[in-house]
Amino acid sequence: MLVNILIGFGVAFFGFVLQTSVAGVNRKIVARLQKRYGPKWYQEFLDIFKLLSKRATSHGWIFDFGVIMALGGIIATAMFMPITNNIVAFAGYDNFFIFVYLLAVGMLGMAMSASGSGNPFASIGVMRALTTMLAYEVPFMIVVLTIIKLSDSSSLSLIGAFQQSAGNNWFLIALPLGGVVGLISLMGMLGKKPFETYIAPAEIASGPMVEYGGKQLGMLFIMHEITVFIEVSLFVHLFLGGAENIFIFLIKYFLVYTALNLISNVNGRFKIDQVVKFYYKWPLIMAVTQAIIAIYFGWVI
Amino acid sequence: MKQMKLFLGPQHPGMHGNASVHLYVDGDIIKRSFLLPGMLHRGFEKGMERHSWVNNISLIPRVCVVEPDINEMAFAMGTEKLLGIVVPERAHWIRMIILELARLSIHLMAYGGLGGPTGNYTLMYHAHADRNSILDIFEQITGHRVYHQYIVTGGVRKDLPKGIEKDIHTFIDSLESRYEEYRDLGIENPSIVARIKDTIMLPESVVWELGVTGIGMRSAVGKPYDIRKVMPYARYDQVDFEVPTSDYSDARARIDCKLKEVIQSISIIRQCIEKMPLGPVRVPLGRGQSMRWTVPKGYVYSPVESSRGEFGYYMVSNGGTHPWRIGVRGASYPQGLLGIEKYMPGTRLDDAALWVDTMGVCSPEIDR
Amino acid sequence: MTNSMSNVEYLKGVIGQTYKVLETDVIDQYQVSFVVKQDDVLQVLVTLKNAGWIQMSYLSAIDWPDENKFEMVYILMNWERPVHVQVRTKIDRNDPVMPSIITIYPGAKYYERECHEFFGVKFPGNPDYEKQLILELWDDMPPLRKDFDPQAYSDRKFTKREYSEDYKVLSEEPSKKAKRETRKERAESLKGGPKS
Amino acid sequence: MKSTKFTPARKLSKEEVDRKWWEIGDFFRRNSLWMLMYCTGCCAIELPPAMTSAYDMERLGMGPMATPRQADILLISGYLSVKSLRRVIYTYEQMGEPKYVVGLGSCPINGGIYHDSHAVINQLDQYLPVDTYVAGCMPNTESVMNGFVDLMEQIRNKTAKGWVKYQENNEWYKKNQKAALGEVDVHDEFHE
Repeated sequence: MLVNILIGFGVAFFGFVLQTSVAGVNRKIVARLQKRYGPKWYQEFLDIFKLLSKRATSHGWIFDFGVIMALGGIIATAMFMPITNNIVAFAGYDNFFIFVYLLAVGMLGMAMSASGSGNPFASIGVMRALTTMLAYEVPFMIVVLTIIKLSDSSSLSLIGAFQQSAGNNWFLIALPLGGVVGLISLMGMLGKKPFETYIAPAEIASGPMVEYGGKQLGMLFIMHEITVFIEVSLFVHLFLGGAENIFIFLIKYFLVYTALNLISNVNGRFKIDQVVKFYYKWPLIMAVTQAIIAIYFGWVI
Repeated sequence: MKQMKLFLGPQHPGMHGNASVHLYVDGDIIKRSFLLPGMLHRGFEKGMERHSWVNNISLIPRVCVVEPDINEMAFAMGTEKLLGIVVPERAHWIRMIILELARLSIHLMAYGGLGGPTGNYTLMYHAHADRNSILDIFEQITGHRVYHQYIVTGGVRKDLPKGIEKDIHTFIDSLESRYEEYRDLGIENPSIVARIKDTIMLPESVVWELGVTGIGMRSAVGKPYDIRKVMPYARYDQVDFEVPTSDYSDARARIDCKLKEVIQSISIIRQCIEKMPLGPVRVPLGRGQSMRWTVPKGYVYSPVESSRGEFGYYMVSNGGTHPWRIGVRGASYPQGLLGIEKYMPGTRLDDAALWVDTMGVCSPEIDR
Repeated sequence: MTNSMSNVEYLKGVIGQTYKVLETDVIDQYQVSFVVKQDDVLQVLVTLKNAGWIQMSYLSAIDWPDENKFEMVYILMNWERPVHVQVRTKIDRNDPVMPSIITIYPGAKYYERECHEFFGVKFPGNPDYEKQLILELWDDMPPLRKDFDPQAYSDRKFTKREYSEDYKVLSEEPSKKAKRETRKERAESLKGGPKS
Repeated sequence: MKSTKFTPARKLSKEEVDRKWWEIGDFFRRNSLWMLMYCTGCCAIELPPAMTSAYDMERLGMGPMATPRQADILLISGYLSVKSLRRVIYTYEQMGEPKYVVGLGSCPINGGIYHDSHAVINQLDQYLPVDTYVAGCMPNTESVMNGFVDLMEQIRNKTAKGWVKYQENNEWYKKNQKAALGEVDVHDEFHE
């Protein structure tokens, strides 16, 4: 059991290092898109450690406690994340629904903390974040339930292994409509443009993060990196057939994140009502169509 | 319902320049709003009275930070009217090149500024990269990147450097070749169109009520009301150009007009380089020390077409070495103050920064 | 725009026939200035607006302390007949009151507010002309009046940087000094304009 | 005692440990300077070229930040009117320590071209502790970038102690602020 917990922390730490490096490399790639040279690839690490080295301002105990709760919740979520078929900290407990519920703990912690700061921009940002969550969860859930139905399992590593055993017939290809919905929902989860509405520096001054500085912001950054790791890994396991070994995982992870980042950087930002309308229109229709086609007609490529 | 008070600025990434918009919001809808100007006030009109006419040449470009050349042009034209100077032919053409390059620069900056409120930072980076090439050309011509002090009373400070035509041609060719790319990245981009289409309207009645000029007016009224056309200065009557108009003034139409003006400016620069005669570029303003240079009595209003509309200097001389009074008509004064008070309420909080941006509110010329 | 001189004639006809114009000045083909009496200003503006001068470009005041007057300036623009019109009038400097024109040109609201702030002219009819706009917690006379000295105000309020003696002017010989003095006097004498 | 590999390390005093940590922190801080997007004056127009592809300050790890809590550098870009100064002081006091102030242009140094204006303060370091000045009206982008590199060098040499000065001489700064501004706090009701 203790070994499992240690492996779990190892996974969370691996996720943090991986995502922070990938994000740093991505900053360089995006800089090239914008005709710039870009920062060092380890700039994200410098930023985070710099924030941790600064003095912090507190706005009451809810503010501080919420940050710790968010970080703790996210680390706890990451501990369950399988990396390859074999590297799983708690084998048999890597159920999809565990991630859904545990992710909410982190999000709630952040929402609580941001509201505790008392800044109106933070409350608006939290409200927008929760609304966005409500918007992308519905189509995403429908597609994931279809996958669970098809693969007769809700364990991530088993879903991954199922796709590998089916001759690498990934669900991104097998369920093309669902794959697109998954990608769009992933963009919403990661807060990429055009669904970046709850950060929106030009409208609400970076939304929930408006009052954070110093150590709290550093912790939020760590939390953000691990959250991104969880969400992108979810996508890799659900739609891209998991990974037999760690290199395949790294390649898939990097490609998914970079592709989304590049799409994000040539787009503008929707308004919050446009985000909700968008998700409840095409992705929802596509998800439902996909579910009907796949489950009732059994048409899977 | 309880209204919540929010501040858009002065320290806010959505606000260009140091001004503050106070918003009272109910949910997401703005119920009451007003601009709090004055953070950039530095007593310009008083300062100009305290400097002699010649010294003012170095002071005036600083009125409007982003577009200093129109200030120089308005001031030079005003003093020339008072003094009755005839400017040499070549100086007129050089002035037009400078003004149109400045217009390109500010339009690129404003178009890149669209990237801020809508979140497309790639657009901003590309536009600023091109603007920087214009600044380099300015540095070659005038020796300064931003405040040029190049258009002076009686002409321009010195002739164009040799071979600058080639640089200008290279730049405008490359800009023109990427025009479609800019459109695709900005106003043809579906995620941005969703933000700017059919919102932030500026109907014709509002235009006449507020006194909005420039692109805001032309895109609402649909007529080429451009000072360069209706009361041409320099040699604008000798070049061919169109004034882009529209009669449906949403945010997108305004930005569209702005982009079309870029093409017109490029064509004007080409014609200027082609038609520019040789000759002197400046008439000397009398002998002796420049501090003793006096300007005859008179009242004159000298308007020029800036990128945001009619920009004018009201100049009063009592015949001395110092101006008696200089008033600055900021082009964005009407929409910046009364427009925000009257017509921003009703839009959504998301659009507040976009409203300020697409209406072209420029705080330094409001505060002075 | 070929008939631009006729625009000026048209404008002269519109104003000159009905009102007593104290002084008309045609600056060029695109600009005319009229000096009218204070009581006529609102009527003149209404007439001009009906004649097509629907845009108010600028409103401000000029301080003439020697005559003890403020001169109000209204600049109007008609885009169909492109002529800028200056309408000027002189009002008393000790008790400067000028009726507001926001019923004619609503865009004048903030110009009037600014004018009150910088000159102290009162605009009855404008609901909040007395509020501060640009200055904040101002504690002196309105700053654009001629008898306000910003240098003195700045010296009084803001600390100046003191430089060490190394940066002193080296040419302190008496002959150069005297020359400088005379030059300065001459410049000062010209500053106020020719004495009438 | 002869020092060997196995000699236990000398126990560091608390100050020395603090200093070590501080040096490590300084390494991170100077390589990741976030500046506040507060354009107080006209020198802000040279910041976009510095930020974007021409000079790309992200190479140095610098970037614009949305709120004062997140930022490390307060850029005073150009002249400061009294109205701005009130907001700048308010902003500065919100920033998390360590924090640095960079004054761009001649106006924060001695008033520059607005030395006789009734609305512009003349000397910024009377009211806020300034770490680096960049002279010029307006300073070229090169000099702006150079100013930032200077600030990094100062952080390395532990001379960028403006925020410590502000804490220690707080009364002196407050007195100066009060003398120039009358009332330092910002009230929204000023204009309503």
